[in-house]
Amino acid sequence: MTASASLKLPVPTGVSDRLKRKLSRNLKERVIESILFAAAAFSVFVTIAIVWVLVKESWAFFEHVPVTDFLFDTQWTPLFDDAHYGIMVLLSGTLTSSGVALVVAIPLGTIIAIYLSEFAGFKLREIAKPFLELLGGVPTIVYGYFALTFLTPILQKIYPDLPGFNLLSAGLVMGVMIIPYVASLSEDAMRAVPMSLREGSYAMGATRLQTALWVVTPAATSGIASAYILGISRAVGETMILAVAAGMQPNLTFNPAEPGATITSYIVQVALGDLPHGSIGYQTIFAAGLTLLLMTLAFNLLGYWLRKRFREVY
Amino acid sequence: VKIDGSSTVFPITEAVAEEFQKMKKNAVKVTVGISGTGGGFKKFCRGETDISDASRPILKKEMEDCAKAGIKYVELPVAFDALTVVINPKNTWIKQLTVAELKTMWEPGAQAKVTKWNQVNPAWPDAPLKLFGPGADSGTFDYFTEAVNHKAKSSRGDFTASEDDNVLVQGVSRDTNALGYFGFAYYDENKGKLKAVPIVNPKGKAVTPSIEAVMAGEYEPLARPIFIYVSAKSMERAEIREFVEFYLKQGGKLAKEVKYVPLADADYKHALDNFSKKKTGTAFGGEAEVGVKVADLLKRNPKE
Amino acid sequence: MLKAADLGAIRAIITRAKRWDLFFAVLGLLSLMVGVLTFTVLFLDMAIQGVPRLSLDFFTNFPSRRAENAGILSAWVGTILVMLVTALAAVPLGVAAGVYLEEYAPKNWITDIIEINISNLAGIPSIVYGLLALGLFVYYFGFGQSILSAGLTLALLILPVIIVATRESIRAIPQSIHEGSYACGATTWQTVSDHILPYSSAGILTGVIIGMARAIGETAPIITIGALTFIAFLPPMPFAGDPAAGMFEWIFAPFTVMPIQMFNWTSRPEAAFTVNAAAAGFVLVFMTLAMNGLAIYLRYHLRKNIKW
Amino acid sequence: MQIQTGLEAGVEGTVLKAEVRDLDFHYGAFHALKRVSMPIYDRRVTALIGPSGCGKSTLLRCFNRMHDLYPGNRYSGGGIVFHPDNTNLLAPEVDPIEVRMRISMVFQKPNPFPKSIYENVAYSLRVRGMRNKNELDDRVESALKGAALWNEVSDRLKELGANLSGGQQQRLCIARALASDPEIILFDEPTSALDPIATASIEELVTELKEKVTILIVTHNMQQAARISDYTAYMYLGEMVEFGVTDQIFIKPTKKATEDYITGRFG
Amino acid sequence: MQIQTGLEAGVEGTVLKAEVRDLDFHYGAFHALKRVSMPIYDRRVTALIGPSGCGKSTLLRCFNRMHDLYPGNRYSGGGIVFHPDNTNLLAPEVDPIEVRMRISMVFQKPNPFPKSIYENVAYSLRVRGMRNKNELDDRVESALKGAALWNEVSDRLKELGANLSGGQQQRLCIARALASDPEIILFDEPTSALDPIATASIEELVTELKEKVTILIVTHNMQQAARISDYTAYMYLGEMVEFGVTDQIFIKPTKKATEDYITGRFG
Ligand SMILES: Nc1ncnc2c1ncn2[C@@H]1O[C@H](COP(=O)(O)OP(=O)(O)OP(=O)(O)O)[C@@H](O)[C@H]1O
Ligand SMILES: Nc1ncnc2c1ncn2[C@@H]1O[C@H](COP(=O)(O)OP(=O)(O)OP(=O)(O)O)[C@@H](O)[C@H]1O
Ligand SMILES: [Mg+2]
Ligand SMILES: [Mg+2]
Repeated sequence: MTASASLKLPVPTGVSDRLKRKLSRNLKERVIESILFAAAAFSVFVTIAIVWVLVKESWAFFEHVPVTDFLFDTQWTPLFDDAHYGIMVLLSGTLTSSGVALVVAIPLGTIIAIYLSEFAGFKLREIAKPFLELLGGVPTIVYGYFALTFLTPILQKIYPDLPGFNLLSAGLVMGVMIIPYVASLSEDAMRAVPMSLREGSYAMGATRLQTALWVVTPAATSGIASAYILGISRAVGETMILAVAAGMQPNLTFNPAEPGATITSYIVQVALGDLPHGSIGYQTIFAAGLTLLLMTLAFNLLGYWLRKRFREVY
Repeated sequence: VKIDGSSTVFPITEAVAEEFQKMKKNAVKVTVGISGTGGGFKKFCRGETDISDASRPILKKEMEDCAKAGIKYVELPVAFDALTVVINPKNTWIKQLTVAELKTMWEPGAQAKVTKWNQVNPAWPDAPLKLFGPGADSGTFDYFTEAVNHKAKSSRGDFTASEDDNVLVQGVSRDTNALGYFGFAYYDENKGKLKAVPIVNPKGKAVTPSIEAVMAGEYEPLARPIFIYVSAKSMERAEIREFVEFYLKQGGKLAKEVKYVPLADADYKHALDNFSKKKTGTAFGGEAEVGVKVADLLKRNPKE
Repeated sequence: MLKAADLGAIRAIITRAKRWDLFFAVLGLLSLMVGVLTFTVLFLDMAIQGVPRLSLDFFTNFPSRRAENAGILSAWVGTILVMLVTALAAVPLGVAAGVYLEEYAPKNWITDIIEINISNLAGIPSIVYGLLALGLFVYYFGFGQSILSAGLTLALLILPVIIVATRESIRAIPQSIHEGSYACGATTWQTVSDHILPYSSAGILTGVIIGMARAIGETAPIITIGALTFIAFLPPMPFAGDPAAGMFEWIFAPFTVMPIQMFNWTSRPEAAFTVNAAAAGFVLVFMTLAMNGLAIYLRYHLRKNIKW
Repeated sequence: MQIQTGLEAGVEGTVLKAEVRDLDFHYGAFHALKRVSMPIYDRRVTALIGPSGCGKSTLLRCFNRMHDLYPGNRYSGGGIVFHPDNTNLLAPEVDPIEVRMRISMVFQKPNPFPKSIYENVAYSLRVRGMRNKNELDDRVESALKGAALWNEVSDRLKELGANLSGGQQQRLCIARALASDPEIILFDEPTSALDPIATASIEELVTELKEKVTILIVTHNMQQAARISDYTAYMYLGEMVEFGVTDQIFIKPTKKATEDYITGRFG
Repeated sequence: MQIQTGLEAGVEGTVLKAEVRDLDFHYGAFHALKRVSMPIYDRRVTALIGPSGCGKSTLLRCFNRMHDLYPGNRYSGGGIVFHPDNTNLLAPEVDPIEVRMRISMVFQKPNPFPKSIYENVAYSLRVRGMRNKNELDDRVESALKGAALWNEVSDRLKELGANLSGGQQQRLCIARALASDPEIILFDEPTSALDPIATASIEELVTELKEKVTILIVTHNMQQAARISDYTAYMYLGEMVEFGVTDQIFIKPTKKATEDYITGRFG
């Protein structure tokens, strides 16, 4: 047989038995794949269930309260005789406390991440990271009392006009609680930046800080952005610290030195309270929950978009 | 025995449950939850619990739910909660308060207007007025607003609210210009940090809250009865009957132990009587009332 | 070629740049200290208050109206059982989802939705899970206020953490190992079960523990589904008691957990209960600490045998 | 492509094991193999050479359907005819797993599984469902012997494969590939991560193996190709430039491009 | 090592830029360089060849103190004397940053920063504290011209460096290295990740660059070494086997080991 002759032949179309697909094996693989797919798709089911529960209950609420009132009223007194349903009030509390928390968590978290990934030695990093993660594992109610009975008095010494309940001290403690999320994830993202980029920078005569700020951080942007988004979601969703230390006083303010109520603290408050279920007052928690969900959804979509936009290019 | 409901009633029910289990040598299992009065009634009217703790009478909406599910119940007062108005110990200018003065401070119209002590009474200093109170979702709030502003849930909104009365204690004890109200037990435990304000009762006498004063019916109008509701269906079970009877017999003593004000002995007897006669329904008709005497309540003919 | 003057200028620039380096190193250490110190203060504060209260009785007593008699027996047993359910539900589900996304998922819009959705779930506030669980588990499925409902609620909460941890540790397995396995003629499932899962187990376990450490301290969602606060008996042991309990009867039993017990105690008027709360908090943080310690231990020792 | 005319003379007595026929391959939109054709002779060593990025690995990985693992890869024309089955390996009805069981592969960087030495070799038997302990033991031993590793590891079979030296690891991977009695073994630059001494031992092994099995090897190192292969194919930019008996390709290539590459004028 | 005697003859008119003297280097306990000595001549291309793992990269990376970045690495004897300063680059009191500012490096895989093309090149200037926009513009332009990239990118300076093709990226990295007027540029297998056409352009560039700057290049590809270098050093197992004028090394090496390697008998 000569090569040149055989090569002119077309490719055969028959398939020998030994090479044919095996039905039993294929079936087993398919079944396993379907099971695994179901597990992955379950998360979608959870989301749908959450939306369903929230929308169903909020629906009844919005039949009584026009959406415009909900969005634009400047008072939140749903349980009072003279009821107002301005979610802005709770939103302002949520945004202010989250703002304070992020002012703490983002710079500190980022600095810690840079420090651990670019400056610290291996030992320190391996000790510090789990230690930081502990901060994320402390029950939040413990933080709440810490803010109220430890931090607030200290702040009052510096700033005597500060009320005993305020968004500031709750926000600060919340910030410390969120540090590990920001720091740990950002650090992971930075360490994922290939050494070759760092070597490139050092080879130009850059210092550690220059390398960290000008090369590593930009290269890890998308990972750092995810860390921030998660931090923001955590801040917006935090409940017990605010319920304990922020005063639960619906207050349309962006001044952290005032007491305020947030969406989450309002929800636990009412969930534990003496209101009859099914009343409008009770349904407010679902409307508030829906607002919260939409907010975190927006943040996460933003995060997704950022990740796509700034996908690591190394 | 499944019990759920108000956190205000919880300490008494817990104490009773503890003693009852001890007496029964753990043969009967009792659980007590704190879903709040509303949460408690929700479960109660779905038939999930045997007894509901309530810091306020059952409301219309809840009565309908119960009726729909065919749940009948016996309403039993078990103790008093004396709402205590407290101020900071460094506050020297207040010796007593009238309901009218409280109203000036707390009425909805005061919001953002009455912000200084001297706006309530010119004799008082020109110092900021800082108010503390329970959250608008609580029975305590409902009762206080009803008693002071004569309309439940009608209150100014710019005060510091907390579900957790210890948080309020913290707040008032740290601020000379603060005034707040909450259950008597919290005051009693924190006497060193707070000062209770004597309230001028409808008869014109300033009364300092105390167990004796409440029992004597003098601390008005801020003493409120608290209740348990027992499902009629559950009453068919012997252990429930035994538990409730135990509650009404020992409840007074235990209530005192956890710093609540017991009812008069006669009232417990009367309640026990109502219970054994299965007098179902509420004496209130779905609305809160202020200043009714427990003895009167027990005499009323409950409606369903 | 550099002249001496140039060299001097460069040296000046280097000195300046190095000063910033030093400044940042100090700043980094200080920032780290903020976190570490907060934790230390918090922990010491709780320890000073709570540790004197710790005694064997504290662990073996049920809650009581008398602070000095009150203990956390039902709470810690409840916590452990709830965590057990959480782990049993979340681990298989999370690992399966992670494996699917890494090893099977085609690149299409369904996968995209699932991915966005998972990162989204990680950001949903825990209280919203509580609302979901109340509607879904407690009422719709009729599990009631049971260990099962609580365990499943927390399982949902930590599911994204486990999925992400699974995916990360699978990604840490070099592609060459995948290819090596396929080149031997292994099917996808054989590759997953013989290689992917064993080699990523350390990472998955770490993720599970970190997730559990978070779940163990959660208060808000458990409150909304209605955990009990006074419960002076333990869930039925399988096959024990009279009449004998079923194997799984305990999962439908009422329960309380540590954070709820703490929450209840902190809101009691008597100061002695605050001490109890601190003691319970100490135990809880200690449990978290122990879990994190375990995670670190596993990270080091399970990975010892895995080299590529 | 033109098959070198001198070829037939050199291949008397050889049998075709496989033929690449007009093969096209796409990575997404990138056309990586362009109508590639070449024969693979039974129990001979065929070397694929060419500058980096010319498609050597791509072609090699078509043989065991490795490209199926990644989305977007397309066998877009032609095929690989496998003998004696006379079946196109790339046909969709063909089970890639069956293909991989009959065509083993050894990678550029040794990639032992993080399992024991024994389990590494036994793995390709286990996926075939072999469970019998004695049979496994026998097959593992003979595979390790075939890979010239038995003497070095017979007393430490329980140790991790990763604890071996680089050259030993690569021989372990060869043993793994041998264990299941494959008909073809593919090597993708098997020595480029190894030191010269380990390289020499692998080369020797390849030369021995061709007694029993057909070998297709990608290499960057022309000296290596010259030393160990019977046939050599020169590829450039996804095309097969020249195929022929190794000695002829290195001494008297027909194409100018091949000559330039081989003499180092470029590449 | 012995400096080849024929050397002096070939280097009339050349000036020493640096000398490696009895250099020892350890990765932890592993002795990677063993008393290595060699001269580096000013404005000449010196190639380092040798089989994989022989220590070429290790030696190269000593020149800009890259090893300082990782713990456990030790310059354990001897040094590199830099002229005309006549200082030992490896002395602890010498600031590695200063060394790196004067000795640039181009890596095996192009590693542009995740920044614009302009910023990539400007980086080494910014690190030197240059802030003046006009001056930066000028220097970036001339560096890009020096790297033969200006024509291709002058209208897309704001684009990401990663959007360029592999060969362009590598030239970008060369431009980056050039921008700060280094005295020596180190190349570590700069073309091994590139296709032949890109490789040719880089080689051409290196040949042009030596007019202005001293070049030290590691390569696996002996043809490449032969094509572009003036001097060649052959290393084996951490030792310097032979150093000499490239033509001589390739035509008439003094050592049998070198000859074996170059003729492909091994490696
Ligand atoms: N996964 C992929 N996706 C897209 N293009 C690819 C992929 N893998 C390889 N290529 C491209 O296909 C071409 C051939 O690659 P291949 O890896 O086959 O080259 P090679 O000859 O093996 O080179 P080397 O000697 O560097 O290994 C190259 O241009 C490469 O960039
Ligand atoms: N970071 C390191 N730690 C320990 N050993 C190392 C390290 N880097 C390299 N080595 C070892 O040092 C020796 C020399 O490595 P080097 O990278 O210098 O070789 P090379 O000649 O550049 O090889 P190649 O041509 O493969 O790049 C090798 O044996 C290598 O295994
Ligand atoms: Mg290749
Ligand atoms: Mg190298």
